[in-house]
Amino acid sequence: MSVIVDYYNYWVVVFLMMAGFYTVIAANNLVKKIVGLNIFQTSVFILYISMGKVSGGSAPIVAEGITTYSNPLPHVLILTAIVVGVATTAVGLALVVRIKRAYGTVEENEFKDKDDLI
Amino acid sequence: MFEQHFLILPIVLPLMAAPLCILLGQRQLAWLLATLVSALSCVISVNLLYAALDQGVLSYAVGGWAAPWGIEVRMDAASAMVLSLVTAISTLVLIYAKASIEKEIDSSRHTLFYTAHLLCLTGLSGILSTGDAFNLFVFLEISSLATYTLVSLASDRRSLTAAFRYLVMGTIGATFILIGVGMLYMQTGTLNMLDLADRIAQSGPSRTLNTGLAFILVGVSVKLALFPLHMWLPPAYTHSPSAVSAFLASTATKVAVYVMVRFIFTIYGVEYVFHNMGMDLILLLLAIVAIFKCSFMAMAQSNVKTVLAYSSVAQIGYMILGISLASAAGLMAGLLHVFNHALMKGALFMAVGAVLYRTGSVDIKAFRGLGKKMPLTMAAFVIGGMSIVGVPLTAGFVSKWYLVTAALEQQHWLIAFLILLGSLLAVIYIFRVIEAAYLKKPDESAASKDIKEAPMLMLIPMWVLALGNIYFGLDTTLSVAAAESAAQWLTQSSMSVGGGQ
Amino acid sequence: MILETISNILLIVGAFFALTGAYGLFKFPDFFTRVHAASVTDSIATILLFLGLILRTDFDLVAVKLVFVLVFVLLTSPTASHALAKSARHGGVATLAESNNKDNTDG
Amino acid sequence: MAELINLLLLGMLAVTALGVVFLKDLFAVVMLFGIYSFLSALIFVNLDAVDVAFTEAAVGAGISTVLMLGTLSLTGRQEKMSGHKTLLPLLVVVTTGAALIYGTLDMPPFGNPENPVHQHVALRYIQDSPQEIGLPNMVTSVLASYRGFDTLGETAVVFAAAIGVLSLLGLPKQDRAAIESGLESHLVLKVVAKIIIPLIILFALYVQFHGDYGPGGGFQAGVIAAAAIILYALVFGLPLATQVVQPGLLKALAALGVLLYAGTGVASFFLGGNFLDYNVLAADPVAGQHLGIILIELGVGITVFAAMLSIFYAFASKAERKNIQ
Repeated sequence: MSVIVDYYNYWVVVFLMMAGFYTVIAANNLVKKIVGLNIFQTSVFILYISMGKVSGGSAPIVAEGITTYSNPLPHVLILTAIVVGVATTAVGLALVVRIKRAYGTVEENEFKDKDDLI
Repeated sequence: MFEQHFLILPIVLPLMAAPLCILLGQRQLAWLLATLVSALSCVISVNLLYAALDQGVLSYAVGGWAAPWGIEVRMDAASAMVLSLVTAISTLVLIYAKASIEKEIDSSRHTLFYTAHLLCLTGLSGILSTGDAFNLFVFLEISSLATYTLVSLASDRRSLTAAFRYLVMGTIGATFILIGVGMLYMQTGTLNMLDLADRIAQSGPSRTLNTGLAFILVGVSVKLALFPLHMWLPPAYTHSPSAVSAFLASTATKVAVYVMVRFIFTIYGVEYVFHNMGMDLILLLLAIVAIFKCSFMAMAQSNVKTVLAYSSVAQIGYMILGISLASAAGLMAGLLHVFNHALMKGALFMAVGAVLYRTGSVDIKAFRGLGKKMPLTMAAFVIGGMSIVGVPLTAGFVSKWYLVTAALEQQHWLIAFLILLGSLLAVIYIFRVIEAAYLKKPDESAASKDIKEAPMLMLIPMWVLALGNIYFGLDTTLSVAAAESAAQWLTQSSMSVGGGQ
Repeated sequence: MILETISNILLIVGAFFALTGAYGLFKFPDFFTRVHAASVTDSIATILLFLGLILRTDFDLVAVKLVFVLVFVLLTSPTASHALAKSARHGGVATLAESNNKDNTDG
Repeated sequence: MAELINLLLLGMLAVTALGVVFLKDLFAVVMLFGIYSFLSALIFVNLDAVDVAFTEAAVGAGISTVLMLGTLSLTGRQEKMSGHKTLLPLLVVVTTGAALIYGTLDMPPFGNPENPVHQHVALRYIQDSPQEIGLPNMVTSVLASYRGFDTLGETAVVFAAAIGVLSLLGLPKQDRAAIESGLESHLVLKVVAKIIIPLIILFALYVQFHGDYGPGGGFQAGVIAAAAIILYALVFGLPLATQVVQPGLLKALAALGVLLYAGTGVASFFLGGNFLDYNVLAADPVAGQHLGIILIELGVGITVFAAMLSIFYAFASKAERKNIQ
């Protein structure tokens, strides 16, 4: 029982990550691949934030009467990672727009019929 | 007064030059600035290399905060060696790029090309210098984003799909590394590499650390295109502009190899990775499969850039093979091959780029008769090709020699034999191109008659690298000393940490 | 004490309206009635919930911030509903009455 | 109670993620992703990460979703076929998931204050940073000072993304003839937009300069300010927006922000400190830290604002051109 209380958070996060990961590698549409990538990354963010939580703690902003704070370091790391994520998303979507213009399609299986693999 | 800041300058200089390029807005000025900054970084890096060989390790606390609370920039022989290599190649590629991109990239995007190149250089220098596991991820992403841009700059539409595939796989790899670093942090509470090594040695193996290692290794393997995660590399190298292919082939994957070395030897330690988890066998098998599968793939291609791209994946196999031997000699051979392979692939891709510049094609048919029309370019190609094969008196021979010696040192006769057999395959795919250039008759159409030698700005960097192949094949003092000291430093620190258990 | 009771009542009623809004969003038959249900959540439920929350503060900076948020939501949410409905109309989505008429004439 | 809310939110996340996997309507998929982002922002609040929640809501649910919708308008909203190769991906995913579950089994338990994560490096941030840096928001202290080098890298990433998108899509040309566009008939929208756009910009400034004391900072402020202009462009049309905030200016601003950040670091060289050492920027170390953090947060804010807005411009200009054709 205590195993479940201790780890349920991580297990759900693993499920979410894998849902995103599956979407990236199995989706046929390039936009959906990017959405999957985002879901994958967001789930990893939840993993990091989960490890920074202290039961009974509060947000790491100094306030009177509070002695237990959650760990600020994972928050900082994830702030950076979120920015990296949106940067990748923007470039990826720009590529999708260009691919649509150059090939007329964004469906992966339709490329294989033409001259390129993706 | 800047000596104590030398460690950070190879990162900060290109980082500040990149936005300056945008502000200058004029492509000639941007080129000049980028080349100068890159050359300056190179001078500083070589300086650092000598300092690192002298003093062992250099450290710099960014923001004045001591590690592990702040981010530390650390330089030892291994990082200084690869950093000197990367900055040197970057400078040569920038000189080469000026002429090369004229024909391959729309002129309105030249400033963006130089900016992206500088950002990529920033990222690579950052990866090589940092002593912090998360900071490494950030710089990895800077270099990756810049790389996706660089690949997609070519006017060929296939560069778009190549860049997209690279982006998806690269981001998955980076996210895997992020998961792995998270697991490390979760178990140790720190991100500084040395501190991590101490705490992993204290706590001993655990499932979380094992999983973390697995994820980091898979993530890095995507970045360094280890078979079977190499699928992004051939299209990316084939369809990107020649200057970009030359730069990426000789730096990006090399830096990824360095990251793998860092995680295996500095953070986890040989004991943990190879003895407890048995990673050496997996890496060894993948490396050998990579050498053979991709050498055969290289033989079947008609696009010379694709030939070279598959050859890169095969050569990466040699580097990983050296690492997987788990000995100082093997690691040293691996690092030496990192250095030498950068020289040969740089020269080869530059030669192919020059052919593209003059003939407009990189198909093997376009090479027919070029031995007479572009003698200097093809001579550089031959030197680079011989180096890949491992002909004596070239740099490639030196690293293959050390690799075979390292394998024999551990009585791995079969591995030594396979390394030699792999070189034989390289003879075949390189010789196909050389045969076309020197032995086949050119087609006598009107267009092919005015093919001339490549312009000076392309020939000079190409020949610097080609001569580098010969120089480091004859005089091995610097490269071998650097690789040896790097390997000793890495295995020693890893052993001493392992011994602390 | 009294404040807390009032706050509780406000919060419960607010939550009730939020729930009905969500329920309506699923149950109502066409686009426009659904927008109507959704805007119940935006307006009355938001007002009640925020008032309930304000009563729970010490009437300090937090209360002021809550008032700001409330004003902002009251400005934007109805506008969003309006824009939705108008675009739907513009794009040719028929109301319930219209589609009924159409069915009758067709039949 | 907090655990219960957490569990509920995680459940909703799981449902949303499944929706993304199985739905074929890409518009719905993108909307579900926005919801996914919002839900994870709620989880972040519940797990005490207010700064992260703020950013996730602004970026994931805001900018990313807008960009995805913009892409959809150009590429079509239906995924034509899927499941052309489900077995291998499923195998890969199950293996990876199994490896992760295996890894979790001896992880430090969730929320336990004895975990190594809370015992080592983080202690100094929590105990000493209010004195060393002088700011109540520890996240800002760590972000801008202890790990300021990471944040410099992050700014460079945003800049790199802007460069990438510009090289792929290009910036819109200023076209005075096309000024009469936008949502002409939506009078209510126009009036309300006029009221709230100044408020949004005011809020962005508040977030920018209050980030030292509460949640917020340069990144969030930059995104919010960009959102204000994006709203303007949506309601009044892209050509008018490019008159107000010119694309060329944005390019320069994005570069200037990076230079401001790195320049602050270099200034420390000349004052005798290490790179990004703010202690030397003023006579008193704490005052120096404060000055340094304000400067670099400003750099981050400027770059993020300019980069996000030029990325939006690039996407929007492609959409507009398509509509005209």
